[in-house]
Amino acid sequence: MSVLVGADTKLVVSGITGREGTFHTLNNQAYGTNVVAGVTPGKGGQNVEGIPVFDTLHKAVEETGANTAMIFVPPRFAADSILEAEDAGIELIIAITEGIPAHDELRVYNHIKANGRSRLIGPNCPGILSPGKANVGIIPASFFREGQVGVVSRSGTLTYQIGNELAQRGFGNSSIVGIGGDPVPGSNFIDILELFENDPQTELIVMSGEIGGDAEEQAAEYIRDHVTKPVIGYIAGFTAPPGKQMGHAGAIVSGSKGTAAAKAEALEACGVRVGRTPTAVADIAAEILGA
Amino acid sequence: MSVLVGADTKLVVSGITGREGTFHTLNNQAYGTNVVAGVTPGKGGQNVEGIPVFDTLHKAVEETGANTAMIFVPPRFAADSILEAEDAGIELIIAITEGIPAHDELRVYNHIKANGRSRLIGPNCPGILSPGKANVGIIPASFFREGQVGVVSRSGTLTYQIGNELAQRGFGNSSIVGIGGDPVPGSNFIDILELFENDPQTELIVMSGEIGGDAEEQAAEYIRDHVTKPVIGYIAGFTAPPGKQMGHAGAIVSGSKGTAAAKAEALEACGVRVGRTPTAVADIAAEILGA
Amino acid sequence: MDLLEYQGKQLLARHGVPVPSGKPATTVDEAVAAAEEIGYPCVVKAQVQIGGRGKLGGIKVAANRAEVEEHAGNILGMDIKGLTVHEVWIEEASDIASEYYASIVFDRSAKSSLVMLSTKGGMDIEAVADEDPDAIAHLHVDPLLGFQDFHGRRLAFDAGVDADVIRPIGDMLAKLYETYLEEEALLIEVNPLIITNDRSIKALDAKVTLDGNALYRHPENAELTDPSAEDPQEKMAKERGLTYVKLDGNIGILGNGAGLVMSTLDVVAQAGGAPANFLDAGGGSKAEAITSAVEVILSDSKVTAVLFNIFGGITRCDEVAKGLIEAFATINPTVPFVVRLDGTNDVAGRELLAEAALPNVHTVATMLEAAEKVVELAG
Amino acid sequence: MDLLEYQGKQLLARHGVPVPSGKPATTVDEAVAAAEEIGYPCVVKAQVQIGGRGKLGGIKVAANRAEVEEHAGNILGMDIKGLTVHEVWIEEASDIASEYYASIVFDRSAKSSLVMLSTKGGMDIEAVADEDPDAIAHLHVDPLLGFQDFHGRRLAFDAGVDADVIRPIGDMLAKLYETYLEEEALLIEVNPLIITNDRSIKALDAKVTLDGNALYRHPENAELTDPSAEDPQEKMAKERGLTYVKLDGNIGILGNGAGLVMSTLDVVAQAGGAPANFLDAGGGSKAEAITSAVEVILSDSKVTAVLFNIFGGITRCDEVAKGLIEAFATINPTVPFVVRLDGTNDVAGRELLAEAALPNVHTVATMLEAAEKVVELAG
Repeated sequence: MSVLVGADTKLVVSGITGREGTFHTLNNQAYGTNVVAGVTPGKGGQNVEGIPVFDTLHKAVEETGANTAMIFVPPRFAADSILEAEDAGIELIIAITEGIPAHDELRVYNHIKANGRSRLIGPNCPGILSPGKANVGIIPASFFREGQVGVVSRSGTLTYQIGNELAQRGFGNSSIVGIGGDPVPGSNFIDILELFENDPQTELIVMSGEIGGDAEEQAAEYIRDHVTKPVIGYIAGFTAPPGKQMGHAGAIVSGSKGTAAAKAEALEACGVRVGRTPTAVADIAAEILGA
Repeated sequence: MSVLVGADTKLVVSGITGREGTFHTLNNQAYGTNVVAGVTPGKGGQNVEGIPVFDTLHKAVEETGANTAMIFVPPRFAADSILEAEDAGIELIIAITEGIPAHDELRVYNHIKANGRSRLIGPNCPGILSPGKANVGIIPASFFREGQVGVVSRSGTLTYQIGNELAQRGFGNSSIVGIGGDPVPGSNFIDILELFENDPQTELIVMSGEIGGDAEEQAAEYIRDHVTKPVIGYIAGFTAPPGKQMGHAGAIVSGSKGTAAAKAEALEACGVRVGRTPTAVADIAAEILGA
Repeated sequence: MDLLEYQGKQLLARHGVPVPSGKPATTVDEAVAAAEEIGYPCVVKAQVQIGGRGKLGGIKVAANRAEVEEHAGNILGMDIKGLTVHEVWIEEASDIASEYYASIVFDRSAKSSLVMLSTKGGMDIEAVADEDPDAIAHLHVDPLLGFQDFHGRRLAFDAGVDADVIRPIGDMLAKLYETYLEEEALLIEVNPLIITNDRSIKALDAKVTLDGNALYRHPENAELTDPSAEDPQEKMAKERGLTYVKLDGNIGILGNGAGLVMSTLDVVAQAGGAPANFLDAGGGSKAEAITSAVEVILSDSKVTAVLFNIFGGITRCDEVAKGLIEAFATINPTVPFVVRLDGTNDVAGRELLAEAALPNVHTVATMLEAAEKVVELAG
Repeated sequence: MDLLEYQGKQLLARHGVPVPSGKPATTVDEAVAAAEEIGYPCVVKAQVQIGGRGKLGGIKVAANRAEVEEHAGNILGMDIKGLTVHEVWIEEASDIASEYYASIVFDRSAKSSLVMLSTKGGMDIEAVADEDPDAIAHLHVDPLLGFQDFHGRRLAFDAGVDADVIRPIGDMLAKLYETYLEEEALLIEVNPLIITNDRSIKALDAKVTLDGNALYRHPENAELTDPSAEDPQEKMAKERGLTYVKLDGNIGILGNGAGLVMSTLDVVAQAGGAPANFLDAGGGSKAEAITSAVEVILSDSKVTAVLFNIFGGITRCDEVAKGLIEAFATINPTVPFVVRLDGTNDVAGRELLAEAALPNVHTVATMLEAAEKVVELAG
């Protein structure tokens, strides 16, 4: 097993004909992901290396039965593409696009939640990799192999770093889920922790957070109350100065709220061991799993 | 038993200090309805014959535990009052106000439905009477007594007419529910039929419709599939000329759709007996209940 | 409230929907002046709220001043399916490469708004719907989310519009939706929506229905009138805030509540009578409103008897009685009245009538009895 | 993007929020000209994005031309908590009967917008929140429904505003929300919101943060600048589209992805080093972006060593290597570089670097090793 993406994934890519869209779609396909369709308005009837392209997501779903959408369009079109995927009945929408306006995200989040039909991962996320099964997004899959550690992270490249540290110790992953660093992520730590808790393949969960917001604090309480599997935490941004925005819209600290130290404390208070470096995370994993 | 309003009703009246608001609130209270509060912005702290008035619905709920709201404000303020009641956590909102703009109704309906916290009856409805227990609205209660016939109707005065015809034959009512004649009623026939089906006091249901829309046609199929109790139908507007609007926003016929004849046929096709006059409805009731 | 073609197009234009330029005219001189300003060829279009005016000679192209004079002269005053043309719209002539159809409908049944698009415009869309339903692309828009770009794209691709107008059509649908929402319309129908030879798009005709309940928020729309559409009695009733619909019979009907009035019409018809009107005095009517309503009913000379059928809830029967007594004092009706009063303050109302002992006013106990009595008296 | 006080107030004014009239000035002469136009008394206000400027002499009332000259002369160029005042705002003086507080915050945690109102305005609202939390009325607005009249009423009654301004305050909150939504703000804070002696209300100060990601939809807002707020390196990086934050140390840091860069800062700090900056080259950086980023990092003269920490996903390691090679060709850096490349095309990237054999560039295998090496080299 794995979570969210796997053998049952039938992927449609919104923005398939863009340079990056094509590159990563073909990467995902080469990895073994079942890519059934792409969407680019006005390019319906064409194909990308044999993957049929449609004008609308509805048509793509109708013709191919796609159940998962990857959004790879520029920020100004991304909210519309996500809503289109939701309207077309897609169950899992993975939005890679970075830089979507915050009010667009707010509207999209609340609409999707009100309807309760789709799950959104991202935006501004690296996607989801279930090693050995499917890769949807931009995670460099060759660094990871199948195993028992589930990883959920707000940051893309940091996820690779942690996954890589684990790999060097010989641990593989059930799934690696990047939830994205934006102000209003479609799914939060808790949503993914719940999935890993219920996934038989996952024996250990690594949760990688960063400064800003209170998603880690909320997750800490959830872990204490609902997660029986061991969880290792990591928080980036101990050296971030208050009030400064560090790249991610998420990575901003105001006052004592949302600092790395406060988050690490909150996690530890709920029984989660926190590694201070990616390497330390792997050390703790080795201790728990006995490598 | 009865449906929607009864001994557990704790009523707050929005617009209690208006002329009609006061008149009908006191009527309802005199009938035995537990009127716990009124709301008129700026008149908080006053009272209407001992009923405390609050500035906001939230305050009224906080202080009195009101669970039912009656909306008696002018049309331009009514949508806002309904939304306020919903936001304040009121379970049952009964909107008497006539003349609310259709787009306001659309927005209100969809918002309430998306949240799933409150039930809205009306707008443009006479309210709900559960004889012997509680009266919320403008139904002249003295004409009705407790009994086994549940009545649901799109029209106010026509409801009284039918209830009165039944009363003259000696039948009382479990509840009389006016769902209103507006384009977007908060609750439809089906919602109320379901309640009557599950109400032990109700042995017979009278459903009074009118031309326009397809609520009666939808209800007919619902009755066929889900209602085991006998239902008598009535449709007003056999003599209405096509294309003319007859008062209610609901009462407009276009082409053959939504005509009284088409509705009566649809009901009969689903096993519902339809009386051609209010008197005929009472005749059929007498036949079924054996008066 | 239904708008005339040109009123609807001017409304659309305010929201950025491209429409041909034009001017309204109520006289031949105004028509000529408008045409001189617009240039030739131009089109003279009868402004009446009814379909098929083109086939009946209500739309004519004019190549010059003389033709405008001729066509405007013919069309103004023309009878089109029972409506008299009081106004024409003088419009620049448009060249047409394709005719599409677009509409937005307030869908009561779905509790949302239905947007439709078809490349089979310029004809009766109901015929298209019957014969080739797939030719009409349609979707519902969630009122809380509003019209999104993907809605426009999806409609355009599904309808199969020409590739070069996919985006402009989507933009136009977005503007139509904006108009629909901001002006609180219940219907916006553009048929035809044309593509010109230079590939621009325009709303060539428009049917717009506004929500009368929302007009207080749109004072400029509230002032729009259609001189051709209103019957004198209906106009009089509207001015008095009464809901009145004229019918063909001779029995005047007054009731409270649309449902009860409709039911009254039905019962009168079943008793063999022919109602002269639908008149809903409304909830909570005061005496003056009743007096005023009697005047409206009696202004129809065909009326030979009047039925009052009141079941008071918010309406109080004593007010109704007072209104009727006042009507006798001021307008002295000569036709018989049948009055049935039940509901709030009915005893007081019946007592007032009994005291007043109005000539030829018959009080009855039930609706059925009332219907039978009035049919008998109407003759 | 944070706006200066006067930029924020002008934005609010565009949406009908009443604000005192005023003019910005960057020189004493401009300030005097503005004051002459506005009249006396007027207020000279330092335009810097930091609280507490009043206590530090950044806000002065001027009764006449000479006082404007004096105050503007003192305030322009003044240092307020490390920020140099480049601009003042000359504003008509307002009389103040009451000072309230109003704000709208984009609440990430609640996934909706938080609206707050308090009668304890004019002071540090965080202190009010700590000492007397009930003094701040607040509620969340459902983004799909939007701000309703009842929200305004509820806030006004809950906050206990004076009875005569219940409705005006509600209207103002509605306008603030409109501004917040239409301008795509993340924060609008009005403190104080004043009631004048003649009972009108005004936004006397405003703190507005706009969403940088949405500026493409608001070109007029994108042009607003704050000359006082930007560090030269940060400005240079911004112009080049890089996310750069200046820090106090001597180790230049370049990475891809905010999380990885923050983690790199942490690991360098744990290894005993002091980072000079945060620089996220972003996803999918091409060689030119890397070259450009090296320039930005090295423009800070404190930098004695640079660490590249790349784990390529959408970023390709060969592009990073090419960018670094190009940087050596054009700007010839004199400080040592430590480079760690993993991820997409990492083998190709490492090969390119090996071939180039750049002077004093050290390739290492892991992040931890990289941190230790750069700390050692930075001295």
